[in-house]
Amino acid sequence: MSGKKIIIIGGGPAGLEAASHLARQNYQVTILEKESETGGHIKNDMTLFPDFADAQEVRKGLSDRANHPNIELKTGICINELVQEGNQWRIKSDNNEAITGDAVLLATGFEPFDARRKEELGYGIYNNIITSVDFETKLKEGKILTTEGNIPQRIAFLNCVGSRDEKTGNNYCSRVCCVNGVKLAISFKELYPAAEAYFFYIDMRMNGQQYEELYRTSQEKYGVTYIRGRISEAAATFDHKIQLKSEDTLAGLPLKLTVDMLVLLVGIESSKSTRLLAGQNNIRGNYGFAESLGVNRNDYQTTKEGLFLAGTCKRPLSFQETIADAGAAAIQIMDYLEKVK
Amino acid sequence: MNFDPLVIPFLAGTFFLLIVISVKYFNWIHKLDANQVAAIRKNIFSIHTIKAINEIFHESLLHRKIYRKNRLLGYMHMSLAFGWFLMIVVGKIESLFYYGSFYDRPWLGIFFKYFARTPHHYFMIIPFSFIMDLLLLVTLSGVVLAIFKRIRSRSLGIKKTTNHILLDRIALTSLWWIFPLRLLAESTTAQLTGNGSFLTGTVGMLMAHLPVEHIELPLWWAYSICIGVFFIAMPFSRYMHIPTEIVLILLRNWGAREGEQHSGYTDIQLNTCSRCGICIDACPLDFAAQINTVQPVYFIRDTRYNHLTQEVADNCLLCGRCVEACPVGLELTAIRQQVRQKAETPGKHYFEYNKARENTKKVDIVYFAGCMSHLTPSIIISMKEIFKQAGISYWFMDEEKGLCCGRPLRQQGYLQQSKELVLKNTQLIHSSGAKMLVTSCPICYHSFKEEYSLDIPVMHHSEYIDMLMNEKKLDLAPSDLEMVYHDPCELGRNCGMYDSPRHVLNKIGHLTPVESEKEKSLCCGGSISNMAIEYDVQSKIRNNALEVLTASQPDVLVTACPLCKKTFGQNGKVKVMDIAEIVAGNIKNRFPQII
Amino acid sequence: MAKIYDLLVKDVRFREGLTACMNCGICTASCPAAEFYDYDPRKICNLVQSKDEEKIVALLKSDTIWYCGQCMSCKTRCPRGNAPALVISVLRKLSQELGYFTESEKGRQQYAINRTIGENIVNIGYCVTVEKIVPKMHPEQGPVWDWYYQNAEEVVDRLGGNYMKEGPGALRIIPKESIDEIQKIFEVTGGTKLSNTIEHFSEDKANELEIPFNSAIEGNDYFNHVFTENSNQHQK
Amino acid sequence: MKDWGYKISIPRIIDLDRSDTSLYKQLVSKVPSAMKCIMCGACSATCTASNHTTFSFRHCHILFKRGQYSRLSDELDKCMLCGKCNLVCTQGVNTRAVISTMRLILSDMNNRNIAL
Amino acid sequence: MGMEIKKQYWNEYQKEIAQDDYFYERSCIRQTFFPGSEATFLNILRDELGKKIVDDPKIHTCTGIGYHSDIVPFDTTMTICARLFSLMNGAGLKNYVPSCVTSFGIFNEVLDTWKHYPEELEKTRVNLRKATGREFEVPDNIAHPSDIIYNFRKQLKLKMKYQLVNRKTGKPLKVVEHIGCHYSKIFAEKSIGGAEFPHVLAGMIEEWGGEVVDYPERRHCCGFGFRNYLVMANRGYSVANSKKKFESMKPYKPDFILTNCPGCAMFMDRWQYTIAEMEGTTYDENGKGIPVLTYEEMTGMLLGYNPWDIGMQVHQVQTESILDKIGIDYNPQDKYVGVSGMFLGEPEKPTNLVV
Repeated sequence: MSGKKIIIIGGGPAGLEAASHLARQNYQVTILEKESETGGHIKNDMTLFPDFADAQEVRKGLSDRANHPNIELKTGICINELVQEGNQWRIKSDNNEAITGDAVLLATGFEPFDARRKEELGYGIYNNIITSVDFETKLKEGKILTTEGNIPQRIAFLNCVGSRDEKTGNNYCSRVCCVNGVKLAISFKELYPAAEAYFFYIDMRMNGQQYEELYRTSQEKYGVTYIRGRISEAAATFDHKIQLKSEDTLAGLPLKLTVDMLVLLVGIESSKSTRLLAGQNNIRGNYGFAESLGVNRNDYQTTKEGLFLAGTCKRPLSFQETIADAGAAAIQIMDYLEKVK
Repeated sequence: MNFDPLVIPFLAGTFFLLIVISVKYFNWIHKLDANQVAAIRKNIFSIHTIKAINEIFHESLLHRKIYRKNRLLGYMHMSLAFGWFLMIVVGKIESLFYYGSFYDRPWLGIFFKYFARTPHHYFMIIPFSFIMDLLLLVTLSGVVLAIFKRIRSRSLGIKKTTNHILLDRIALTSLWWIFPLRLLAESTTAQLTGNGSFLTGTVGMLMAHLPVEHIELPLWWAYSICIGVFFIAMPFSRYMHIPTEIVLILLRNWGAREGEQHSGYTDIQLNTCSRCGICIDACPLDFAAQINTVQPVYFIRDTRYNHLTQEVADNCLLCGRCVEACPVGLELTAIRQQVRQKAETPGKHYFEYNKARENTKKVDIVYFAGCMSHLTPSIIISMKEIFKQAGISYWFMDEEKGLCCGRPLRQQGYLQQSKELVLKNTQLIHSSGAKMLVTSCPICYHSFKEEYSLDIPVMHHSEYIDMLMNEKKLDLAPSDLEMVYHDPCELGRNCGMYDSPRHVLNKIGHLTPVESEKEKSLCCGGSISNMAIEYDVQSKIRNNALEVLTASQPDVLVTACPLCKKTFGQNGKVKVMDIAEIVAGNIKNRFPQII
Repeated sequence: MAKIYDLLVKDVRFREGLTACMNCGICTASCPAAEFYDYDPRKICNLVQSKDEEKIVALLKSDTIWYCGQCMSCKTRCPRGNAPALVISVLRKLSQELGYFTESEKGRQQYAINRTIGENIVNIGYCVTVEKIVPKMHPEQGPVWDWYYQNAEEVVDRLGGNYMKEGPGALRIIPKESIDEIQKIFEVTGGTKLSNTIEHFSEDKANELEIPFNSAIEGNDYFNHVFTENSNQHQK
Repeated sequence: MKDWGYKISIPRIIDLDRSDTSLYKQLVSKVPSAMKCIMCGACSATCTASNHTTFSFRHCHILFKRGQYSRLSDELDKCMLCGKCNLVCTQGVNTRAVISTMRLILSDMNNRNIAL
Repeated sequence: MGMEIKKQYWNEYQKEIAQDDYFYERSCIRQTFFPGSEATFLNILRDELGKKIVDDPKIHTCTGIGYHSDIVPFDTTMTICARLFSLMNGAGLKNYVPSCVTSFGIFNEVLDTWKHYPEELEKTRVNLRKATGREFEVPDNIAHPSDIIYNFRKQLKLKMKYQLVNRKTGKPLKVVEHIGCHYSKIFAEKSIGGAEFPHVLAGMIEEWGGEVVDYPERRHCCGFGFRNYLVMANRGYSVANSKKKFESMKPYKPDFILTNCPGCAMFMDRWQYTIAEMEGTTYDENGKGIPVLTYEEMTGMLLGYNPWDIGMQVHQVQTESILDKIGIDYNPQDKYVGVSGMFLGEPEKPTNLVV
């Protein structure tokens, strides 16, 4: 029916999912992706929680569905301006290419917290302190080895790095680190059953289907040791291990532990482009995330007619939540395009 | 000629048996504890001894208990035991007639036919050999049944038979062979000498075409050897129960009971177990949870041979179904608790910290809800209501800062600690100045009755409510409730209280009897006595019991134990209430009803 | 009497030191005292924010609040921007004002500190000087210190000091004018009051414990008692 | 010898590099459900003994898990084994068995004079 | 490894440090235990860098130790600080330089309080007026002497006769730095390099040819803990914390420990002696202990000052080993000579610690 044109900024899960819905309703969709490939952060992932689905398979499914005559995909393109003109939207990219459309879907996703901002945890300063992102990459390569090339006999995961932390300005909970950490711990024990895995946490927020069960499996089947307490500092020892200090708040005693590798479960932060584009259109909310009309009123529209939001540009969301969110956003866009003549 | 080397195996066996048995018995009697000795001294020359002999005859020989439970099984045991017993006795009399002297060589009776080869010179031969053949036939029928039981136990009403150790198997085989061999041996002799009757004679004739004169001697040898082997194996095998049961029956009738510590009496009980395996079928762990290595038969065996594992010792609900089923009436629970005993620090006060407070006001009764009741507040509320309605003043002893009654510790073998609690509670109860102690928890109830020596009566609330009703202090409104009642192990089997609850419930609604109730009632699975099993197993036992209890689809399953209520409640498929709740909900002129 | 908690909130350092605590234990993890004493800043914050008067009073009477070494490591790391060490300072202040400090072994020590550091500040304008580090009371200072202590003026002055003399330089005599102003400041701002309070409650405690007490340090049994008493019951 | 007036304090920290947690493996092999504990503390809340003291199943359990045996024996003795904790435990932990087994393991260690 | 990240932190934590015209506040502990260090600092500023720095005889304690051992109320401390400020105002200066790290922390805390709670500032003004009739203005800039030396480390390098290099091996000396908790842990942004990877001492060491040794307990407190040292019964805690640090640094075989805080310098020196005497343990190979220097001593030493004029003889753990390694010639006879030129006799020898 309509030749209405929708511009989707961001070729991650949210962007692709929304695009494939819209395209199938005969809307013209342009996806703008800054990277050379679509897929967003799951490009880097080995598996997805809680069911250990093959991330690359899932990603392929996404991009296959988005491979549609009505969808035009532009990769390696960086947006530096997004403006509304009447009920048209114009986008300027860094190579000054102008693209216009009837509606825009902001699917600019998130950025993992930069662990270097937690100095006391020594990321980037000491060897064998890595983030969950690095860990996932190593998993994809099929082996987790220390800088010295050994199998870590003792590994520790630390929760809430860059989340629930006034000192980094992030008072919010990133929601996915708990379950993702459990997933990583299990994957590690799958690889090296003989090794010991410790998990430092404040609360285990297993707020999704099968999450709690996964948590329990990690304890019962894989023998992951959970210690309730936040690591206060990590330091390299003379023999290239990492010395950790925390309190075991359940025992009410300080605790010292030396490990071969420390994995920082970094939180979710708003992405640079979210901050930029949301800023330009005065929909920049807390912590630089884009702000919808309200989680309960309408979580997809913004104060700007025709500018829509989907996925983690709004707040931390799990993969499956993002997909659902994108679908819902697509419907909202269609409604909108029906109304505007 | 009245000696032949073939009697040597028999004699060897007999002497060996006599020596071993007397040594063992001497030790055991020697090791009896003070109370037991005192009891025996008191009753040995009294009517109790006559009672004992009577019981011995009925149980050891006729196996009346088993017979009552299961006729075929009863007959099997009787035919073997009593049949063989008579063959020995009658055989002796026969030889007495034949040789004219009572003090003649003891084996002559056993091998009578072999030695008494010239029958025709005395007239009693016909009746005697007829009787002997008859007895042999009876005994053989027992053997046949026994073998049949081994192959198809269910046909004799037994679901599972015991897995026996090698020694038992040897003894068993030799025992089985004694009688067929005797038949064959006697038959050959009968064929040669004509001293047989309807059985041996006939079988002899059937063997006519065989070279009987050559096979006679070997058969008698085999017969003698079997007896010898059986006698030698007996004191170390399950068959030790044959003589030992007699001793046990005597001691028991004289008032000896199992104590806290292992004693000679314990050894006697251990040796009285015939490993018949009847307890296996009685045990919920077996039929509900397929755990079949821990039942008394194995527990007693392992204890007797000193290779008891903690697993076996701990894995028991102490529900008492086995005690109720045991044909020789062993005090199985008492022995369990003995072996569970743990090391404790002598003189240490474990619960000094307790802040339990004494009663201050004047009251009729002390109410002790019990720890578990605090997890079923409805019971406590109901009891308060009942007291109110009946106008009873009470002191709620464990309302807060209460202590445990001490039974759980006792069950797990922490006697010293258990006693510490018993003392403290006793002191509190006595100081309260009340006339009676009422508890809502059968576990506490059992404990108060058995481990406490209180100077005031103790009642479980079901019993107490019954009393209030009889005293017309409580008037209940009938309803059309369809109810079934579950006998809690501790209240029913362990304290024998079956009628009060039923009496009360019948006043309120219609009480449908359930299969396996009262003595046979099933354990809810929640038993605090068993720490070896985990929740999944408990659930199996619970669900199995619920199947039986809810067969009639009642409106409500009533019990009289907070633990049973909680355990059954967890399943959620039927409404479970404590008797107190039902009562409180149906007191006349009161509304609204709780149900 | 005002609610203890309200008294706490009066102090800016308390408001600065404790917003909602999430019980992550990072303070305890980095706390030197937690490692050697039965001490857990997290529990203290949690207890205080519970506003349970009874518990807070018990806390003020306990050894617990006196374990902290005021190194402030907890402030650096707290993800909620709290500073347990500041909370401790306020608790200690209150414990002293209410006289609870004499109820605990570690609390009673305040007397000794008041008699040494406290008096030094108002009398000579230094917290410590060479002559105040008496080798007898400071065995760990070692032989070099003994030597230094005996030759204080010679050594200090060689090292560019101005030992107990007029004019600038290390360990000079602090002019009377300054001392007077210090003392005035102490009077005006409650420093003297606090000092007297400590003195007063300590004397009561000394009488209660029947330990001789006098205004001097030399031959003051109560001073020696609080200065050296150690029940060694400070670890669980 | 010089009188210092004090001794160098010993750390009371849980040192997972040194402390021996093997006994916990022993415990779990005997009472597998111990692993299901999520340290929610429902047991301690209902406990008859903790009505009178600070005794806490949860706390004993974590100390044992972390190899802090020296602090433990006296605590464990406070338990009355009444079994309320078993009933309230949402995870189906066989709490009494855990307590009892910990007691047995520890007393066994003491009997064999193995320093804890 | 990680150098670039550290640099990034250091750039984040750079504070403004006045270039000249300082008002110096002496430290009780510094004066008492290391008077030479303060003198050296003044000499360096005046003679080497030609800066103006006032050493006012009227100044006095900031009450820091009393405050942190809770016998001095916060109000009093604030007002005492106010008086010191007014002395600075009196000298017509705006840049306050407290010699003591505890004071540094106190002043930062006080200023921070005044910033967030102006009423407290007002209260203090009133108090000071009432007590002394004085008025005061808060300083424009507060810097610790170490900040200043850090700031001029490049200029100073040009004047230095020696480097932190082992003359025999040509290798840089391994130096452990200890920052002093109150320098950076209370207000990381008021320090150079922040609380986790402070650069103030590291910067000097690297600039002057040494190698900074990082070790697990680097950030741990020296154990002073105020009341935990002041009262004899508590000292077990104090020494135990230093011990923890020594054990942790031992495998790295440091040539010496450099400290920022007067207290830390003394404790890390004396506790090595105590541990040696109590337990017979030292943390170097030859039983002498690891020497501890103040940053002023280190600077003076490299500038070629006579080690016995800057106070390197008042350490219990002997410091000659450093002088020898660097190749600084010194006169042993001069070591125990007083201001009068008279030989004062030698200290006794400890039982275990080798001197």
